[in-house]
Amino acid sequence: MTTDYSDLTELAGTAFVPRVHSDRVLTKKEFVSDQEVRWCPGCGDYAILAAFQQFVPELGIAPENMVVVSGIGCSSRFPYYVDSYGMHAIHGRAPSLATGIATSRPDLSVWIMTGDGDALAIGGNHLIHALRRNVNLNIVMFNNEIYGLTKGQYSPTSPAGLVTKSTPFGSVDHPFNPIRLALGSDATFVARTIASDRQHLTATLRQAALHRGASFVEVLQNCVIFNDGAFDGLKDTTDGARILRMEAGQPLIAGERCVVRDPLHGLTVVPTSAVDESKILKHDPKAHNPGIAFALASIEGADNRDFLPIGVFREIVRPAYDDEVREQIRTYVDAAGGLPTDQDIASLLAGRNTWTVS
Amino acid sequence: MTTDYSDLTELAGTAFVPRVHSDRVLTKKEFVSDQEVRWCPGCGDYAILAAFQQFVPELGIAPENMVVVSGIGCSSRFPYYVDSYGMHAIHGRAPSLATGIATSRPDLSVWIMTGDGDALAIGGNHLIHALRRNVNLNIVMFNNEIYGLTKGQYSPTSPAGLVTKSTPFGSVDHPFNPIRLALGSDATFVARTIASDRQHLTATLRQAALHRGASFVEVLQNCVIFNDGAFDGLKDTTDGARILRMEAGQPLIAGERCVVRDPLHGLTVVPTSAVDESKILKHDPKAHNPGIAFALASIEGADNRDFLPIGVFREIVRPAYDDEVREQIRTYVDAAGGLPTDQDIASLLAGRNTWTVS
Amino acid sequence: MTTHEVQQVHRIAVRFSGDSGDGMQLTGDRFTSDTALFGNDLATLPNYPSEIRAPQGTLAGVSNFQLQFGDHRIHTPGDKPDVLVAMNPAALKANSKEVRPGGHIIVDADTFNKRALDKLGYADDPLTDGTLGDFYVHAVPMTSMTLAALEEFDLSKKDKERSKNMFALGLVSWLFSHSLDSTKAFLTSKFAKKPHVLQANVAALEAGWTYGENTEVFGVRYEVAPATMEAGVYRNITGNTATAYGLVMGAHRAGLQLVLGSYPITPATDILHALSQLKRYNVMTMQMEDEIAGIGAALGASFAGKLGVTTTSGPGMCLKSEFMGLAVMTELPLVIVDVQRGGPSTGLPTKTEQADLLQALYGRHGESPVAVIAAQSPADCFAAAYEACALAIKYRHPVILLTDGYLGNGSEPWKLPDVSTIPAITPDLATAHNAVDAKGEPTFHPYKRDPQTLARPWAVPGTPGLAHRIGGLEKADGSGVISQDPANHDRMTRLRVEKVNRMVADIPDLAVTDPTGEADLLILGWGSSYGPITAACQNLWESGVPVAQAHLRHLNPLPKNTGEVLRRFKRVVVPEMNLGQLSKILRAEFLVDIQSVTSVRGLPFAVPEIEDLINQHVADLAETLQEA
Amino acid sequence: MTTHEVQQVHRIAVRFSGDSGDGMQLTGDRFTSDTALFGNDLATLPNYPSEIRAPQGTLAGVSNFQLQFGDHRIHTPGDKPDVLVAMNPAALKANSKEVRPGGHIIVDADTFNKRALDKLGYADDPLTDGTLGDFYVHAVPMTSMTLAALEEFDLSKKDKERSKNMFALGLVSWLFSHSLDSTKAFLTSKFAKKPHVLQANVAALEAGWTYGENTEVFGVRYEVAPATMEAGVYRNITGNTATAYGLVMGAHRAGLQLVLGSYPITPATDILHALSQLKRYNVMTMQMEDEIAGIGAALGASFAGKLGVTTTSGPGMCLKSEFMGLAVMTELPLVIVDVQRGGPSTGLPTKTEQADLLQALYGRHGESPVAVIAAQSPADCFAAAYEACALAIKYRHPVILLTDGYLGNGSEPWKLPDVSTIPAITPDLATAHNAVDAKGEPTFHPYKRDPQTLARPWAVPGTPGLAHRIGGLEKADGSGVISQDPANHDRMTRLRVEKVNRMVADIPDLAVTDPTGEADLLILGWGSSYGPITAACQNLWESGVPVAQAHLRHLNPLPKNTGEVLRRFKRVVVPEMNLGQLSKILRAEFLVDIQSVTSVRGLPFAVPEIEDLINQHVADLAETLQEA
Ligand SMILES: Cc1ncc(C[n+]2csc(CCOP(=O)(O)OP(=O)(O)O)c2C)c(N)n1
Ligand SMILES: Cc1ncc(C[n+]2csc(CCOP(=O)(O)OP(=O)(O)O)c2C)c(N)n1
Ligand code: SF4
Ligand code: SF4
Ligand SMILES: [Mg+2]
Ligand SMILES: [Mg+2]
Repeated sequence: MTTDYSDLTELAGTAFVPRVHSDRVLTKKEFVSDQEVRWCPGCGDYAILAAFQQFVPELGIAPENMVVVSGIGCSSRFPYYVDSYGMHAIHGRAPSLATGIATSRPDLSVWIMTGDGDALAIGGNHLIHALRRNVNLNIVMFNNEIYGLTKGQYSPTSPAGLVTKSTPFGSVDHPFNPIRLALGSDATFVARTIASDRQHLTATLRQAALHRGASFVEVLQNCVIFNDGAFDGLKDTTDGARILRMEAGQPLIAGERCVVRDPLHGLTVVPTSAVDESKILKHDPKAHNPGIAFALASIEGADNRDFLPIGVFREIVRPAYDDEVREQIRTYVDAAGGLPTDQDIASLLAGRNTWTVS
Repeated sequence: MTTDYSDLTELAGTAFVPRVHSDRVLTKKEFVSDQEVRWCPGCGDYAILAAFQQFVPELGIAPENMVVVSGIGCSSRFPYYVDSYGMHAIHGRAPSLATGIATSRPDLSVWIMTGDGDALAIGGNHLIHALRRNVNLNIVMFNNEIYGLTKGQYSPTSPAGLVTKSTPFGSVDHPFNPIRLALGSDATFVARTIASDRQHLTATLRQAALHRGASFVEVLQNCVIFNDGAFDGLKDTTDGARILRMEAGQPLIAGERCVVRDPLHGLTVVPTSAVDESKILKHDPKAHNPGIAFALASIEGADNRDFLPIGVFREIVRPAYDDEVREQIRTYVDAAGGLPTDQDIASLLAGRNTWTVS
Repeated sequence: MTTHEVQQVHRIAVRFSGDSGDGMQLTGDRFTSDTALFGNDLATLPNYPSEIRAPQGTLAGVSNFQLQFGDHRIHTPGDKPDVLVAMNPAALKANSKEVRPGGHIIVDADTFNKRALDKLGYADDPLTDGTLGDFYVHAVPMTSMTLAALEEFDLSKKDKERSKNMFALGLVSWLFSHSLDSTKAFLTSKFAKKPHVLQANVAALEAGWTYGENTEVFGVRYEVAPATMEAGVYRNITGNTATAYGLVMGAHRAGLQLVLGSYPITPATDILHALSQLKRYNVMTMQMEDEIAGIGAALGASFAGKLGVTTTSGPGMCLKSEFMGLAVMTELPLVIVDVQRGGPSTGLPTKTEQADLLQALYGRHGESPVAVIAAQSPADCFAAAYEACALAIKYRHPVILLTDGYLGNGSEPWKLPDVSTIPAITPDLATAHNAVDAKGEPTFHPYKRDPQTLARPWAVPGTPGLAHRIGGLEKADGSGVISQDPANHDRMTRLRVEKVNRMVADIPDLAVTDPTGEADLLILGWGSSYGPITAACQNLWESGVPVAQAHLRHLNPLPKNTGEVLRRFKRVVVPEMNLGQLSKILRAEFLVDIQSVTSVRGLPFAVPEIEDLINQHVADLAETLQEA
Repeated sequence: MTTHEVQQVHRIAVRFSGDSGDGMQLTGDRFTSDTALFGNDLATLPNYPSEIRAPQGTLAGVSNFQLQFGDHRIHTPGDKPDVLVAMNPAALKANSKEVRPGGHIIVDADTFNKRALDKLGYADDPLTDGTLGDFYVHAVPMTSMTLAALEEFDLSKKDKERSKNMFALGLVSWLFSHSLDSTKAFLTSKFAKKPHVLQANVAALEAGWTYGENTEVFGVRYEVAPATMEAGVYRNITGNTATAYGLVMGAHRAGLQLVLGSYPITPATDILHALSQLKRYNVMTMQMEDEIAGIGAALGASFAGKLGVTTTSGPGMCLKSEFMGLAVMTELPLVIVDVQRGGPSTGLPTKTEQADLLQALYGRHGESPVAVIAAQSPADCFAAAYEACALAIKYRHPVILLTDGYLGNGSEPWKLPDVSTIPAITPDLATAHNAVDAKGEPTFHPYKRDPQTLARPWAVPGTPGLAHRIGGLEKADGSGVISQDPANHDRMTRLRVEKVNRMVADIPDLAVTDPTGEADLLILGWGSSYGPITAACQNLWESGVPVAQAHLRHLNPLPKNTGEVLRRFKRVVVPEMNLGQLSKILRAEFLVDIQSVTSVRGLPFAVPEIEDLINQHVADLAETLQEA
């Protein structure tokens, strides 16, 4: 999965974060805290942590210029394990904290580590607003389709019918598709990856980090205790690849199946052998209209994991909220010749109508 | 705008609501309360109230079987004016109340009247969850792209750049497109209409009422005081119709322009004269894949109102949450031979391990 | 087979401890059931870490289950256990200091390898370095004996090892002369579909029993005679289950559907779990997107004529506070259950505390009175929850039920009530006009109050002629139309408070127990401190210590004789698991110089702590009197 | 031209009243400016309906602006206005009962037509039916005179009519001998781009003035001499603007960027509006999606090393409560401004109340102490906001600033402070290691406290070597790692409280004013009741009534001499616009039998109300003493 970003944006996600001196070689170790990792043995969260700590040194920024923010959940314990600044906040509210951090501090690389419950149940509103505003944040959502920390209740991504402690007769909730929700929020970077595919996971996190604005990455993650095997269905079976790896500019083919346009439904899945290669849709995450990305997220088989697209659905350039907020301030501060002096404050306090008593 | 619903769903939105006796003729007056309407003269809310009160008698249900729930905002004063049961609740939370009402009482027609701030700012999370669950509710969102009641701050639908009391130098927030957000939440009925077009408004409300599950209707509504003329741009100008009226089965044409498929962007807008009529996309709100609806909501010109689609974007059948919740209970109650007796309760309390002290 | 002396004892506290994955909660539950079936009185407390499964063999991952059982009324799960079962060195390290000197420590010897000990920073093997000299240490190779017992089974080594908790249970059952029958029956039903696992567990269980029977490791077995308890049918019940059942009872008695809107949160989630099972009982549960939506759905259901209930813990109480204000304003029945945990913020989510009292009373903007009830023991949660429903329905008002992690997760035997004697609750839904309008036409006034209770009529959607609108804006008394009239607001503000105060008519006076009849000292508690306070008082009463005990169940309104009771004593001491919240209320209300004793450790008070406290105050009072 | 007697008076209260669309707020603002520029002391209060623009001519749509001005210190906007300007019959009906008997009522006679009167249920024309016999009624055909004055202008009739408020202003200006200059200057700048509108407004203004000058309608003109005020430069300021500026001042003095996270809500929104203007002052404002996100963004900014602030009113306080708990736990500076309004729930959103005090103190789960400060007058909001910033930064702790609708919207003259004398605030960000780890290596302990203040170090992201993680789980004192240790939790819980208590070192003692030197009665207030209480006391002191006054600015911690002050008096009376919230706190803390006097009408206390109260208590005390 390689993409050329040169044309995409002048500003990388970490554009204003100081780079370490060129002869300092950052290592994974510098991003590992002294806290013992406390997830269940076999939990998918370990792979995400490892991939993250492995790749971030590449960004060339010192750990102290990184902030990892989370809510509450197994996944949300992530900040403790990264030797950066971090905040393990309250349930669902990480995006609001992160908006405050990122908007007031362009010199930090800000990450939100969150779960399907944290991000989509209690935190759904903050998530969609952070995405529409396009705050310069990297949001990594560990989707295990369950509430792990509270010991196994269904989540907003659990499939209908799932038997959990709070749905002993099967859930009747239709789940969110996080990709569709993110697209519906006008997110500028939307991707899906899988914790068990280290390479794809790493590549996706890297792309997210490079994106300026809010990047949303759904990571399918197995909870061995309360929803074990949720993604086992994705493992290839005799009927061919179930995972569609989308790569920009490449035709959308997964094993025996591929994606073509369809007059009725927009897109459809057909046997690769049945169509001319030129008819196979080429993936374009930068398309102006997000309709095709949405159609891909909704493609036949995607919701029951018979045919699941992974990779970057959408990646477009739109001014980041925080850049614009700061720019407005900078304009007026600069115009006035710099930060206010006591004198300036005094004239603010005085306003336009004063009188003197002597 | 006529659509045949016979094939769409066996259950209408009001399926379990008692009908008035066939010789009782319901009138608008029965849905008008004794409270004086307190919106600013010229406010678009009047038109919505009038259209609503005019059309609901058609449903054949008595006012006492209707509940109108709202949050806070100018728009949210709506319940006071309808002589049904009503709750003018707290800001943003109407969907949660309505979920409790609709799920526990299939014999009521439940309406949420809300504003762009109420529904999309503070209430965003409840909205998207009500939509994904597909609770049998009618959600009518008055979109004036401003916070009216609090006297004019920008809202999550205000266009970027809007100068308001809280954005004296212009807003830097990218707004939600409510249709995309609703589609991203997997809503089963998504429509847009305009308060100033009484006929279209009425027809859309009617369709929403007939839909079983959550129906989401965005109504563009002018706030004469704080955002006057927000929709003036839609008025036809010399360059032809700016409003695309979508009707199921009909080609998507607005004046000189029409919608065709486009290999790069999914859909595109071209001069009607430049294409063969057969190439013009026909509207299909029931399409399995919501990609085209999403593309339509995102079509070139839609976000700057140069070419705004109105009508029903999507209307599909999916079991309603409340029906399924009740069904699970009914199944077990029926299997046990009816509601619990004292005896049944006693055996519940006893559980499986008791001992006797004598 | 060796013969063992059987020693009769009055009460015993046992603590099972192991890794989160060792199945200690299940082991404890099973042992509890056996004990209960045998007829002992008992109390239990699970205590687990906030991680789901912290790394194996670490202190952070230790999960405990303690129970105390006896031949008389038992009020707490015990402080210092007489027997500790430690499945690994971490469990030993975490708990050994708390064992009663002279008690038994049973460990799985197989887990005491160098690696495990190093991980915990043990320089020497604690089993042999003499540091456990105060205890009888039994190093039993549980893992290897379990594996040996299951040699024939076609299971992986890992799976076999998972049965070692049953070995431990078998051994402890033998030690206390318990039969294995009920556990076998339990396993049979639990693993009905996995006969392999069933057989392995039973084999391990028996191996543990046999080990006790055949070895000389224990010089003695213990027997605790059945307690003399009131005649009746009993079961063991946790506070959270009892709360769930109390709510079901309340709704059933009122003839209303119970509708729960909730969002999972420790330690309240088990109530949601329990109620989710009860479809057959017409219970509707909605797991909502957050706590706000949880109470919203519940209040919506109440508006629709159901009994709306929401359950949560501290952080959720914060989120629900705005909606509680709406419930106060709309005067609808609503029950809010707060299973308190250690705070502030996320705090100590799996620990207990009683620090949400002031929040329950005052945690909303404006003058927003809510009734507050607190349960005092696990089984008592049933009655408290039922009462919360009854008051909420009768007075059309939100009622907060406070329990806590200790009550919610703890258990005790419960004498089953005779359902037929539980009093009716009459929702008394409005069906007719109750006023005339300006034109003299009959009309409906949603805020026309009952003169006795001040409750407003509850007119449910679907009722012809009574359509009306309510909401969060101040309403005119009577007609219920929006009113900005200053005098009306003042009146309504006072009426809402007065309505809650009128509930005093339905609540009993505060009872004082003073067997010595000569106490100058009153020890007053509320909520879950009932257990340790009662145990301490009973111990001291036996030796004639002059102390009186009273316990508040109703925090708002307070029983009408509260002031009189407080003033009757020379000294009033209020121990609380917070920084003195009840004290503050009582001091403000009655200007009595309450002595506040506080402990905020995430743990219940220990009985000896309370005993010492009482002894000190009694001595001090005696001295003061002498001086005077 | 007629000559008019000019009468000197000491103070005057004027109320402008009209439809929401009549521009009464602007009229009042302008008249206030003139009055202030003239040198009178004054206080103002707008009072408008919660609808944006209720139907014309209805009682619900009436919008008021009242000001009182005088030649001496003015503490309230006045109770019974001496002059009422009523732009229509609804305004007359809503207000006439409150005018001081013998006062002037000026109405727009043109609006008193049958249709308008019918709508309000007037049987007869109140201008002529004798019901206004107690007043001097001036029926001025303002609409027609305005139209006449603008005859030449090329504007629609509707537009011309909109200038009638300027006619009214001109007339009232004449009545009080005010020059029109400043209003003309204001109009010139406001309508710089609309010369038409400017000229029309000026013409209407002058027409009103001329009407007064030329007619005999008023027998007399009034003059209120300038007040003797401390020398200095003054401006008029509302509480909300003063709050905004106080926050700016605090951040500026600390050398930190001010970052506001907020969500609009009446009556707090104006603070957001004011701060949004201040980009040039490096103020960052984020209007977030709700109140939760508002405080979240602010707390995030604080974590990032800025001064995070959030502003709201009651319902928003509910929503922010969970995040406040996180701020308490993470011990970060944060200022929370609550502009209180009538509650509970949506309540009376545009009215005032001081009923969020207990919520501010206790409205969170667990033991969650927060510092609480209350401003006492509109201009005082500046100092109070500044102080909130200073305490928050120094102690690394959330501070709640309580103001209310009366303060926020009301205004008074403010003597501009000498900015250079405002004390520095030193955020003292951590830059270096402060501890050694187990291996003896230097390390950073985020919870290692300053021994004096108990504040923890504030290490900001970007600082090398100090990277650390904080959050809502209980942390070990010092190292800040997650800790479930019971003793640590108890210790941290008490430390958080103690840290807030230590703020007492930075706050002045409670001052008592007792000019008679012989008062047995103390009247104690907090927050915005300062105005009416002070006015009442000053009136009574003039006639030698023995009453002492004290006013609490700091509600948590309380000044260290509070108990001593309370005990010094035979009787302490606390009037509050709630049901006795401060009384409750003081009673609990000091066991003093505070007399609570409460009023929950959405309105400030009236001065005579407080005077009566004092007189009664003084009389009662005298009697009791005599009897004794
Ligand atoms: C306000 C609040 N409500 C509820 C909780 C309880 N809670 C903690 S984590 C969680 C769900 C976690 O699910 P998810 O985000 O999917 O994380 P996972 O554990 O699965 O990684 C819940 C309900 C809480 N801590 N705070
Ligand atoms: C918890 C809470 N926060 C804020 C408010 C203030 N408030 C009331 S309505 C509103 C926005 C209304 O906007 P919208 O929903 O678009 O309604 P409109 O008035 O434009 O119809 C706000 C911010 C409130 N009442 N409650
Ligand atoms: S409960 Fe599930 S998600 Fe949580 S740590 Fe264990 S395996 Fe991972
Ligand atoms: S402020 Fe705007 S939205 Fe509100 S009533 Fe007036 S015109 Fe309508
Ligand atoms: Mg999860
Ligand atoms: Mg709006």
